[in-house]
Amino acid sequence: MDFGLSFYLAGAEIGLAAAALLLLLVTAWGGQRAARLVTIISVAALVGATAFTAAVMNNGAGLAQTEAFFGLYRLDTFAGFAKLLIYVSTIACLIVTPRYFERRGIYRGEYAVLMLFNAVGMGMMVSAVDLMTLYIGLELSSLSSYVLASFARNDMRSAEAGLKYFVLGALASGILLYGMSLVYGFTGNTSYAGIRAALTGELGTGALFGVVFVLAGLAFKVSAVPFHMWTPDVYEGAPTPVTTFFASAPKIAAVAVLARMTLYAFGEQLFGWQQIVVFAALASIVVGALGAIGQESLKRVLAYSSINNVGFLLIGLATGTPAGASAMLTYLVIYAAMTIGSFVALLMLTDDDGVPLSTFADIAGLAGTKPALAWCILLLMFSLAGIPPLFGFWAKFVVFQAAVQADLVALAAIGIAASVIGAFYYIKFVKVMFFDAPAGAEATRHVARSPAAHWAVLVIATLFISPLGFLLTPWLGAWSNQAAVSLFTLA
Amino acid sequence: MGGLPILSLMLLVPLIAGIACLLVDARPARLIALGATLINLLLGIVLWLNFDIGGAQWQFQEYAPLFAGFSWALGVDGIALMLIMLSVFLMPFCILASWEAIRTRVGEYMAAFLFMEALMIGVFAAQDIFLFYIFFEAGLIPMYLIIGVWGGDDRIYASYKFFLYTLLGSVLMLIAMLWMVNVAGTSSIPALMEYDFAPAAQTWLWLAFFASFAVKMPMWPVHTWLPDAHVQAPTAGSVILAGVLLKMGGYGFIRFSLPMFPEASAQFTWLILGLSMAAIVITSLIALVQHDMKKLIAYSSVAHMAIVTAGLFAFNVQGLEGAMVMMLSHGLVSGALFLCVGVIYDRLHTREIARYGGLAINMPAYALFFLLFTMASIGLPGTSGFVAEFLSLAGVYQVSSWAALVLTTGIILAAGYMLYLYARVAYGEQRNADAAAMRDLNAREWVLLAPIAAAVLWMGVYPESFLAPMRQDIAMLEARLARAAPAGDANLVMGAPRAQSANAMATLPGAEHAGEGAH
Amino acid sequence: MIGVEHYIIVGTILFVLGVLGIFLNRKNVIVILMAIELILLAVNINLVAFSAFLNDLAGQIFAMFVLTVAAAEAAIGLAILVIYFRGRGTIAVDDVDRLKG
Amino acid sequence: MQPILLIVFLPLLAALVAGLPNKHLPSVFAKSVTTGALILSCVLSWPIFLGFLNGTAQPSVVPVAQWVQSGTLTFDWALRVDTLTAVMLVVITTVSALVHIYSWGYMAEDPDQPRFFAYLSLFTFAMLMLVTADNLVQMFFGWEGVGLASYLLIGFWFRKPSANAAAIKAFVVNRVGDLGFMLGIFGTYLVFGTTSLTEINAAAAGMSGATIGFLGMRLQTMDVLCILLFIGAMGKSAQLGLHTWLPDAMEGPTPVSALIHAATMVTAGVFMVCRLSPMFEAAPVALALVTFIGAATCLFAATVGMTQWDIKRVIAYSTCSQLGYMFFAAGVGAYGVAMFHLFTHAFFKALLFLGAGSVIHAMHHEQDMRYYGALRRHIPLTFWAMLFGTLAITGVGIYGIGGFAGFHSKDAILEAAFARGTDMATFAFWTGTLVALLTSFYSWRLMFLTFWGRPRWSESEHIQHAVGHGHHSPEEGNPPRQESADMGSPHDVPGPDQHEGTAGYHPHESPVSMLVPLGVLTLGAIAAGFAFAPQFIDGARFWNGSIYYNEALIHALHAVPLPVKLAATIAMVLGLAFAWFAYIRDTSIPAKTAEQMGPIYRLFYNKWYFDDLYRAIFVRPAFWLGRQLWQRGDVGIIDRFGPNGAAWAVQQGSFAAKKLQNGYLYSYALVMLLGLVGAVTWVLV
Amino acid sequence: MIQAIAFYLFATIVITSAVMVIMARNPVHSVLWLILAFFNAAGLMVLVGAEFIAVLLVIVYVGAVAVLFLFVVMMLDIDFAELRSGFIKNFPLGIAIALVLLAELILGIGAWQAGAIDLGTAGGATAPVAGVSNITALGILLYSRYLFLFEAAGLVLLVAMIGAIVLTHRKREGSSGRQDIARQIARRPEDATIMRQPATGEGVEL
Repeated sequence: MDFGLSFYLAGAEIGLAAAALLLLLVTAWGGQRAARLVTIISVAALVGATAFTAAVMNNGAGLAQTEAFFGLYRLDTFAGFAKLLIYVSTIACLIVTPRYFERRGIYRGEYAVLMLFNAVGMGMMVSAVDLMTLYIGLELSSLSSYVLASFARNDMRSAEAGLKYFVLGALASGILLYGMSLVYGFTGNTSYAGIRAALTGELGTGALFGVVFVLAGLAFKVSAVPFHMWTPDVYEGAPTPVTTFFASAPKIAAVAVLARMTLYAFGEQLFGWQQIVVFAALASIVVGALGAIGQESLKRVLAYSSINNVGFLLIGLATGTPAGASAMLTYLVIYAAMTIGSFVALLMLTDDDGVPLSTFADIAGLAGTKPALAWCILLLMFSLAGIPPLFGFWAKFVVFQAAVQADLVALAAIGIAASVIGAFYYIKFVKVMFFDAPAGAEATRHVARSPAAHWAVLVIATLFISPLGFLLTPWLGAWSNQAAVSLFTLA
Repeated sequence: MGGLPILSLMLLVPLIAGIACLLVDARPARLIALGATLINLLLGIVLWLNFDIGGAQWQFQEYAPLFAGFSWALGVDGIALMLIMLSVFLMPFCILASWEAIRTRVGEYMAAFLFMEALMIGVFAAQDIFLFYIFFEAGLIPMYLIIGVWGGDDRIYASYKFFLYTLLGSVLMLIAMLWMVNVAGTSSIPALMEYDFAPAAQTWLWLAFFASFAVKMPMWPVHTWLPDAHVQAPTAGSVILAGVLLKMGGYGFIRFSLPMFPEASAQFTWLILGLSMAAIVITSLIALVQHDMKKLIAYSSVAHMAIVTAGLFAFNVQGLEGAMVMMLSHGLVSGALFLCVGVIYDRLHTREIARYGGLAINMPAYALFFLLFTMASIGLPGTSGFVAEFLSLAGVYQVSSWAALVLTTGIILAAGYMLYLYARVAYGEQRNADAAAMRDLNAREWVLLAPIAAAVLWMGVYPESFLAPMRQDIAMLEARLARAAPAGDANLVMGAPRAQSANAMATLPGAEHAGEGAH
Repeated sequence: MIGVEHYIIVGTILFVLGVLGIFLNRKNVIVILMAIELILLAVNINLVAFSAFLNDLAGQIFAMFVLTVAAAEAAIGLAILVIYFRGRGTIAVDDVDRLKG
Repeated sequence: MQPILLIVFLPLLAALVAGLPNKHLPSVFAKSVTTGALILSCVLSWPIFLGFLNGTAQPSVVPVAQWVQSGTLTFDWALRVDTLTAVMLVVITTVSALVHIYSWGYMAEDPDQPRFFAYLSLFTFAMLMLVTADNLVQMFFGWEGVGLASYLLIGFWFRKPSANAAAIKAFVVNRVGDLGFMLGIFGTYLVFGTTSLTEINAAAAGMSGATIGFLGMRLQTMDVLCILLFIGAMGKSAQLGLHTWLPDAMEGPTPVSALIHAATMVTAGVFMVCRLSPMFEAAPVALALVTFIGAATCLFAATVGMTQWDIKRVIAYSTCSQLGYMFFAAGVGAYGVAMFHLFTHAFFKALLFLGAGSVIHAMHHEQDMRYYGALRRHIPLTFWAMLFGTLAITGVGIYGIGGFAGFHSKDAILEAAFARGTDMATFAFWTGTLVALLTSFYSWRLMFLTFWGRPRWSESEHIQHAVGHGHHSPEEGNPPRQESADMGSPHDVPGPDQHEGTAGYHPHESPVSMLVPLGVLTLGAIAAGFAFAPQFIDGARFWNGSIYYNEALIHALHAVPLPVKLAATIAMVLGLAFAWFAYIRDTSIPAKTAEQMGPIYRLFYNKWYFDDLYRAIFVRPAFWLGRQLWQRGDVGIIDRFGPNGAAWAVQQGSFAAKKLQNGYLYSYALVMLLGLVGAVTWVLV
Repeated sequence: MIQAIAFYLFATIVITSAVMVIMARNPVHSVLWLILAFFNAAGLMVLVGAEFIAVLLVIVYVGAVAVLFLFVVMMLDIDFAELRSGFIKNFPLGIAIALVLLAELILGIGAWQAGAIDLGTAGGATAPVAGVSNITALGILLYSRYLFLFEAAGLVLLVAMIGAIVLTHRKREGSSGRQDIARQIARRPEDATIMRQPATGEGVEL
């Protein structure tokens, strides 16, 4: 075992962990005053990790060895792809954070440190090719997420969100672990390669149960129906920057883990899990859409929207083909942009006192008062609804294309028909902002000026999902394809 | 055209102008919009003039591969050319119609229309099936905004209904397209038009496309979004909705359903004819009892579109050409009728028929135009509507005399509701002082109505201008359909001719000449 | 001889009891946390049993990590519980229902 | 430049030039332009007609422009001139020119004269397009064009609701006929592969044995086509069933009634049947139908005409009735005779209408004959004109010597019907003879009521109005029809008169512009019969193949027994006698008769309840159905269960989703467990 | 034989204790039942030869986690009278589903067929080294093969620590016990006291 290579491959995680430890010290000494500094350095660390990963990926073609630590860890194109996405999302989430907490006087350096640890955990997850690596990474990420969810500890909603997230998350980990124990027992392996090798041919019920439990545990992490119940409550209760984060990076990591688990570790047992994923996909689309309708809280709508989107992601996964995986990754990228963009827009919707405009009634007639913001939200919403020519359409398009190519026409048809229900609440944003007159006293609620960081993130996200995004499709498609292929061609 | 990418240019001009409109004030926005639409009209005329009738099927082709089996493929045949012309012809009128009527958020309004124009041209010019879908669907966004932001009192319901109805119709089509491209291995529309799908698959594909186009047309019974959308939309919105958007459904049938799935089309002819028959009777009767001018015209649109669908599924040249002419004619006529409604709506701000009356007294010029378009709408010979109706129905008759009979009752009912409308608006005593005080057309309104009137008459008297570019394409389509075309119910059986005329009187002197008639 | 299935049955029963403990309890969140510990215990029994019968130490290593994480989880869980109690003055499960719909 | 081009397009040009500036130019401009154009057309038409009369002219077709070419279905704009066209040309242009001239006087006070004259010219253009058509579609163009002009002219006084209603009715009822016509054209194209009249007529005989599927039935091809086309003719020519619009069309100004609803447009149906006579000759069932409908209309309209009070309505029903004659003439194969009656009828019916217009003009727009009387001395020129018209329509003449126009044509029709000898023809003959009696009766009734007896003017509201007296309600239950109430009166209003019944009113003879046309038409009514009878009836060479000429029938026609030849004359005399008894000798007879024959009288008086019937089975149900389909169908079913239903279902789903998301940890855990158990069960099973 | 008796003893007690953990009305009792369950689980582990894990279980769980629980239970000062262990309204459904799950698991895993359970085959890379004690064997693996995860597990604990502190630590507001000598010395009686001479019948406004 060449530890040098292993450390090189895990360089991003190691570097981030080191930065986090260092910043922990800075926080301990600097206290609250150092919070901004810590955030900035954290962002720098993440940028470094991004650059490092990109660099490794760049010469990844010549990289003969991608396995590290005795086959516990792997940095292939897939992992790199996911990590880049995770890091970029985390950066975006981190730079829009300080303002929110500072207005409440509760900003602390630990926030950034926890985000870094979270990033380390997510990096481990997507690189995991062993159940134990997966578990440790997952818990590292989850535990910091629990804390982040309750970070506004004086806000009862935040605390409740943390509590719910924790209890259900722990239950889900329990289910996942139980499944892992069964898989371990019935395959004799914790490494994916070993599991894949053992799970060939007719499968005993014990191993099958293991697979089901593992899927259930991971379904919780991606908030697929029926393991989605925590999502709306936690997303609503958690501080908005944290919600932004939850809806992006950890979800990306969880989807990546799910993909590697199903497509590689359980890859020989496609028919064992395909039906379950198909069900979860359709259920997520429908329940996500139904749940969002009738909500008054903007955050809750977006929470349901993320459930809805997971359904489409899972359609890509359900194909079990490289094309499907590639489509899913493409979707993931676009989803990340859309969801970060829309949550940041939400974050920008605060009045001068820092009180968020949290309901539809609050943003009535926004197009008149804040046209730029309103147009950005409009584009984001139509994109989420998958209406061409916005880039969100492309995401759905590739996913359904993959489904059709994999002969899952019925799935695609039902899925896309159900997406129309989703369009209902996305266009409600547009309706409220553009068609409605500002209602009564709320009309006078002035929307505060947003910091440049918010604008930057919002504009980048909006440009990305605008029709201009189509210009990126050649690269996006190529990368997704490479990543998907690497997923299927593990040594 | 010397390699000038004229189609892309036609897409680009309104797009850029639209973005510009978003950034400027009301007045410059109006001017930019008018300028851009006029430039596009000019480009359209250049396109038409350079179109080689009888030449290659696809002309002005542009091709740039993009990604993942997707390509920027544009090109027109005669059918697309005519519909593009319709779009660019109507757009300046839409801008002009909104010149004074729209006072809030003018820049955004003009931008929405310009985007709309780009998308419409894109729909008709796209040669890649996915590109077509993108343009087809994207039109929902500006139209949703146009209805929702600048619409009437009940605009929310109407805009939602419009958006979700048409979206639901379209999404299944996307799945069908994906499947087709997967099977055929190409996303090029011309190539797919040549591809023979297995008949069993055609059935499902056809139904998926039908779901989309039937809603877009709209066919009974999925038409109910249309009256609401029309009533609530601003005048120009109604014009573009009736003038061009509805044509996308017909264009879809003629471009996709018929050539790509001939067997399935033949199989479902009874469905189309049945729905068309139901539509024409039911919506005409409904139009008869409307109190709202726009709603009445909207229902009449449904009836007219039924003639289009019936004509298309007649599987013969007359039916197809009639349907195409009907689309062009209805685009002009219903657009003009909505403009006519807009003219008086701008003055009195009501669409209630009962509020008007006797307009022929104080607005004779208006009454004349209104009369002309009314007559065109009911298919008076000499106007475009007649050529359209006549050819379509002549085509349908060859397939089914029942269908022709029922569809032809449309000419009676249309006369009933349109003349009833006209009589209530333009004739009779002046019932309200404010209506009686309305001034006749101003210069801007003359500019709006006169060119359309000229076009309507031109199309009625010399439709060859419009038929000629399409002739070859229709002929090719008919040739492709020939293998599946359903047999007509006429089934003429020749018998031995009778020896004598009916009134021949052989027993009388001079009978030897009787049988010859007067020859 | 006690076969592996005996251990697995014990583990399974413990697991189900743990799950039951989570959703049967409506008065006290702490008991829920304890139920989670039961689930993890069940997993550990499984892992150790499999490890022994597979003659493979990976299971035991895994069990160690599970123990570690369980401890960390307990700490975080209790911390969240504490701040929740500070704010609301109750840890009754029935009262954790501000977020819904 | 072919004269036919000028003949046809001058009126169009005139209509545009006169109509488009509307009131921006003085009305005399419009009047001069249109009248001038029509006179020119008329002058150009006669030589063509005379050319055919001499046998010097040959049929020709002048192509104008391409119209439609769609696959094998092609039809172009072209002007066809043959004998049949030439006959129609002179009828149309002559009557139209005269009506234009007449309207100078009649419409002198109307503010909308440019519009009126433009419409008239437009009508003339459309009618000329109809008769010069070389193919069925152009004929349909003219067909619909005259319909449009008719619509516009009936609704000329558009402020009146009744005028609007009548205009719409005329258009819509005609459209019912057009439905048949269009289907007929489609079928003809389907069968013959062309719409060219020449080709169709040439090929018709060969198709006589063919059968065709139609509406699921298998029928004789030519019968189907001809019946469909004949339905079109029925609409335009106001034949029984589709006649209801014609009496109402009298809402239009009287010159319009004369031109459109008597002399020209309504005869288009007859023209069409004659034009397509080779086709009809291949369709025996259709011909029988034509004969029957013609005879039935003939009788029906006459019965109604006997009971009406409105002078224009009487003439309108009379028109209807005369058209019936023409149709059954055509139906028995005597197309030349039908055309002859069309020709003579144009003169005397136009004369009657214009005369009636003159009377109405004189009586200050009173149209109810009950308020006329004794006008003989007041408006003598009109009286004489009307008298000659009546003599013509009733067919006064002496066998072997000659008579007024109607004598020649009507007798020929009856003789043809008798000579044809089939059951249907015989029925037509007897009906026709009876109707000759009725015609005589109602025509003389009109004359006697109007020109003889004592003045009954004082009861007329119009006249009361004119002389400035207070209003008296017109007779209950029969309100007189009103022409434009806002038209100014040309009459001086003298002081109260001593004569009872006149209410001090002095009818004035019409101006010269109105009397000249009357004079010209009087000449026609007197002379058109004997002048042209030989050519029209016996002129196989004259017709020169433009219609199916049944020489055998013509021979038989001349050979009918003497009683048959005298039948019409006898009937006429009887009718005159009855009228004289009832309206001169004992004026109480009509009321008594009406009382005694109550139900029949009411049936006739109420026009056989056709209007009520149609209102009950078509108009009201259409509106009712429309409302039902809208409120119950579109709104109540489609929207309710469609979009709104879907929205409701989604809403319910959303409620359910919200309810599920109840905020309780244990519920969430339970759902997760359910999912888990579900998945486990799924893989286990 | 002894092994079997021991197994059944431990198993019974573990399960009984687990039942009591979730059924006990008093959370303190629950914690105590939990401790009992852990002890007996440790016993089970000893039976299969995983002594180190067994010891770890006792040390970590009983020594740290259970005590932490007890600590929190006591600290939160909960009104135990009120905290009855009530059950949710769809209790029967929950029980039924849990039983179904249990039955399925036991059936499915095939554990009812004693001895017939079909375990996988271990890869061998992590097989215990012959003749080395359990703890040594684990140690060898942990510090070589699983070094990365071992370190990462440390991070997990660190995160837990940070989290617990971030969430629960609060600065005492106001007089948080810090002594300001200078201020204390500078304080004078006249700053601290006010003389008032209220009229009879009127109170003092403080």
